[in-house]
Amino acid sequence: MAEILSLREAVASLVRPGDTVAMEGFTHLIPFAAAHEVIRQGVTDLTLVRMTPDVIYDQLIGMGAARKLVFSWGGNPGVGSLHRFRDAVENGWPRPLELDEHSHAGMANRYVAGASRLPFAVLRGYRGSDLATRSPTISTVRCPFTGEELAAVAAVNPDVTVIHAQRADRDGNVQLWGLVGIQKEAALAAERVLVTVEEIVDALDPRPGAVVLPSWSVHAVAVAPNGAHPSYTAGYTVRDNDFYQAWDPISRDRDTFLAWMRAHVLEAA
Amino acid sequence: MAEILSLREAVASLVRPGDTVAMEGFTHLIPFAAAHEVIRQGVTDLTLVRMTPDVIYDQLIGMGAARKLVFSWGGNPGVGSLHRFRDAVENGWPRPLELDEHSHAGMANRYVAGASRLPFAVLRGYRGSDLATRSPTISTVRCPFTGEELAAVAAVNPDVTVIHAQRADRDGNVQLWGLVGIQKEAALAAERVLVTVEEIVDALDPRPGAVVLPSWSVHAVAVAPNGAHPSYTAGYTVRDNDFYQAWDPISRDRDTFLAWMRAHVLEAA
Amino acid sequence: MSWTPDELMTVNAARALAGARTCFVGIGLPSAAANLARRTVRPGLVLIYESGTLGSKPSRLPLSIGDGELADTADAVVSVPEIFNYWLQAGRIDVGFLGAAQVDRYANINTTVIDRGPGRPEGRLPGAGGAPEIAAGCGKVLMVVRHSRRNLVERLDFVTTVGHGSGPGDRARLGLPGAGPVAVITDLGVLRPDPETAELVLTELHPGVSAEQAAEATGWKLRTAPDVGETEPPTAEELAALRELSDRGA
Amino acid sequence: MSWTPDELMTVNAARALAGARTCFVGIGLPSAAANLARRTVRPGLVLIYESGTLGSKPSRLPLSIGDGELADTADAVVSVPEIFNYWLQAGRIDVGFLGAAQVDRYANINTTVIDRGPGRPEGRLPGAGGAPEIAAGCGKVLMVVRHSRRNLVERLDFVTTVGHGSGPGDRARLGLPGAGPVAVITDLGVLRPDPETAELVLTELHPGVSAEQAAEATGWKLRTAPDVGETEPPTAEELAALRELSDRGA
Repeated sequence: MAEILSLREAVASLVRPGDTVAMEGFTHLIPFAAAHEVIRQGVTDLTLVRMTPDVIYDQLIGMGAARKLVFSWGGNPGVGSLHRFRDAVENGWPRPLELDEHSHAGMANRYVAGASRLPFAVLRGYRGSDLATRSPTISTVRCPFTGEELAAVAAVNPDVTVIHAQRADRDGNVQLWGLVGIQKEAALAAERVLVTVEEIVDALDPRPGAVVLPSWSVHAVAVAPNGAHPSYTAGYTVRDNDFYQAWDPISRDRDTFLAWMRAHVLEAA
Repeated sequence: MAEILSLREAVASLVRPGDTVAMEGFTHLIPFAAAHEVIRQGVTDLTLVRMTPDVIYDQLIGMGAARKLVFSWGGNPGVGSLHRFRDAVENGWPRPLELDEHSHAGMANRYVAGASRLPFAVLRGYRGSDLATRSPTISTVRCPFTGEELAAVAAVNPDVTVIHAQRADRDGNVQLWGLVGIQKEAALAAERVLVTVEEIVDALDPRPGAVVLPSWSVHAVAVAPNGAHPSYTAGYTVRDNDFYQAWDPISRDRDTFLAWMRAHVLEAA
Repeated sequence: MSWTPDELMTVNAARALAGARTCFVGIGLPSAAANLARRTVRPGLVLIYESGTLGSKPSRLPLSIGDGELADTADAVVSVPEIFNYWLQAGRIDVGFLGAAQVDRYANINTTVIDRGPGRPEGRLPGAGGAPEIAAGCGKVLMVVRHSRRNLVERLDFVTTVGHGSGPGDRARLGLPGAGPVAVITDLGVLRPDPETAELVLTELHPGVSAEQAAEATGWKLRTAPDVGETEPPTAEELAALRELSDRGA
Repeated sequence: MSWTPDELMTVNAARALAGARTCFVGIGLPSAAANLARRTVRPGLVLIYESGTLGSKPSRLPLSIGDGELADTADAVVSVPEIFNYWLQAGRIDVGFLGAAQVDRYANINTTVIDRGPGRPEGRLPGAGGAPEIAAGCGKVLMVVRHSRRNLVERLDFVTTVGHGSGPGDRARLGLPGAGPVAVITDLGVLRPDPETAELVLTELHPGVSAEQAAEATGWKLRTAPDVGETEPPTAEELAALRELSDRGA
């Protein structure tokens, strides 16, 4: 059953140094508040998993929290590069970053296998791509009925998955809607699940397009209003596109980045 | 794009002798009206696919429309046996019925593979069960990462899938809700898709738990009010549990069955 | 208050769910027991039906696993592939609760075909449904079966669903993650696998039923555990709850 | 009315969608073109975004593939695994529309790493995203790329996404079901694969642009098709629609 905790308690009890951590949300519902708490608590040596690393992982990587990144598209959507990600990969600053790189279809199916507790998933993918030559988690498998060779990807099973959702009830049942992305699969693939929510409500009245994660599939729920900012929470907040644009100059320079993180993350909350 | 047709036209244009036909609906939304139209049009030599054959296939089998059944549980839910199914299997009446038999998990994954246009799906299933020895569509596959051996099931790709749904709009977009079962996978696995609906509406306002099949993934939509009876359509009709109970004596005897079908199906509509 | 053996069987099956958080419910007797448990020993029990409902709270007994009320009262409704892949196969369910046509001494189940003897066609049963993967993937399995030589047999004509295979260690060899069947609850008492041999032995008898009666109604030479308990008769509350459920049933 | 080469590129890219029913839309230039097509040549075009939307009808250009309006205006929102497995992989999408960092003469794409020469670390690009499977599974592929030696290169440093591989027959050999790239639309004109060799050749030039200019801006020795067309300038309607879209963009 999910415990309802403060964000500080939830991160302290669920996210440990060296963990494999997935913070998911496909543009929508990205758990920024939780990531900032991870940074404040100084959790390090993380293997970060995420289809679209986005600004959230640029921040974690730039602060030195990660030793490895598992991903499929690492940019600032609609804006350009993730400069901290590039600096880590190209120059090893602030520390080298190991990569395991996939396509979106591959990553999505790795989560599906993880949520299903299968060791791998099958897809038509990677054919002719050099990606397969660089990743130990891409292989092939032969159909026992037709003989066709297909791509196989290894399951991903994070130690912790962190997601943001619209709301939970007092028992810890979680409800999210809008672009539901890979949230459910990422949560169900993990050993431990932390969900930040905009609010706790008495009852989760049904909503079109809503996904419900029952309390017994979640470990901690923490209230974090506007906890997806600069991403958004459909029905509560809108995407702060200006922030995404502003992140480009902030993140280009190491010192500007560090000063920003100090002012807005380390000394905040 | 879906064409909106009469049920008679839709069946005539999409369901052909010798086809592999899936009529799905897990207790809910079973397309009885369409099945009755198939019987009236005298389509035969069908390979019928369905997780839970139910009364709908008892009727098709008893009328001699099927040469083969692909399934995972063939009973009258909460009541007892499907007598026409048993008579066909045990005594070859009115014609012999070939079987390809799975578990629910296996059948569900066969549809998933079909909808994904993969030749097979992987699951943890059938271990130690004699089912694997009787079906050519159950095999094994080895994980290329861990070496573990898992069950593999062949994709199912019906020539036609028939489902019932709450409603469609005038463009042929289809909306269904409640127990959505295996409806989406069965539809997307097929070459041709026929959907019967309770009504055509101007706009599909969003509904909690609704699945939408866009018009361009459907071939024909036909209005069939109460078209799931004795099954039901959440929000429109309730399950006729009395009919399911009444089916037991009707279907026990060949002549009683034939008389009932003549009066209620062949000479109806 | 008087009660029938069937009523005590269902009450006793409900009691077996006292410690469970989540239960994957087969239709029929298991569904009656699981719904009774929610009204008696385990109000918070999460009922999961293979039709795709998580946390159903029906007010009456459903006739089928797809009655509308199962969906209307659920915490979440998911697709059939999802219920099997993400929830059952992933090992999230504590207890699988099954009925059965034929059960052998290692709690293996046949729901496929009956051998009627030479020259006669096989008798057809409904088939596997969800049982093979429910028995494989749940933390443990409870079964509820009427006690007769027809149901509890010396040898299965077909193994649809593996309980303990051919004895100790078989589940591990087959790679079945859950503990398998821990109790077969009948209208005469309860059989449980012997911890050493995995063979079902008589561990509990209903009031007024003798071990001989149970052995007589069992298709194999039924052994009796060293200390056979007597099933507590249904309490007035249990009986009232069960009868209210059944009256509201279809 | 005056217009920029970028505007004509986008207008021309939109025109290429005239016959399409469904389009899997990459973010950036492809999204601008696909949304413009819905306002000009193809009002009924079904836009599919990898964030899980089927039939998005945004009123302004989304900055990312996950902007709220894409979901709010969609016919259906599905999960990310579903969009890739049931819709893209299953071959239901007519056109995949991609941008690219590096493209070679066989319309293969690199969006992964840039070789900066000996002793220098590889330059990092965003990665594959949906492109490998979009290019594999859609009926055909359109690309929109700014015409420069940096983008249209002699040799890719890394093959992220296969276009026509190393020439004719390669897609079939690799088991890629779709027809692959049929046009690379640039701000100077359009390159299309030669029917015999599968090599991208110049087939269309913007008004006022010469074949020499296009060749100069191409990293390989660009061949010119026998009959090079001239791109129709944008109509007033096209330009108005594009500018309205862009003004409303983020």
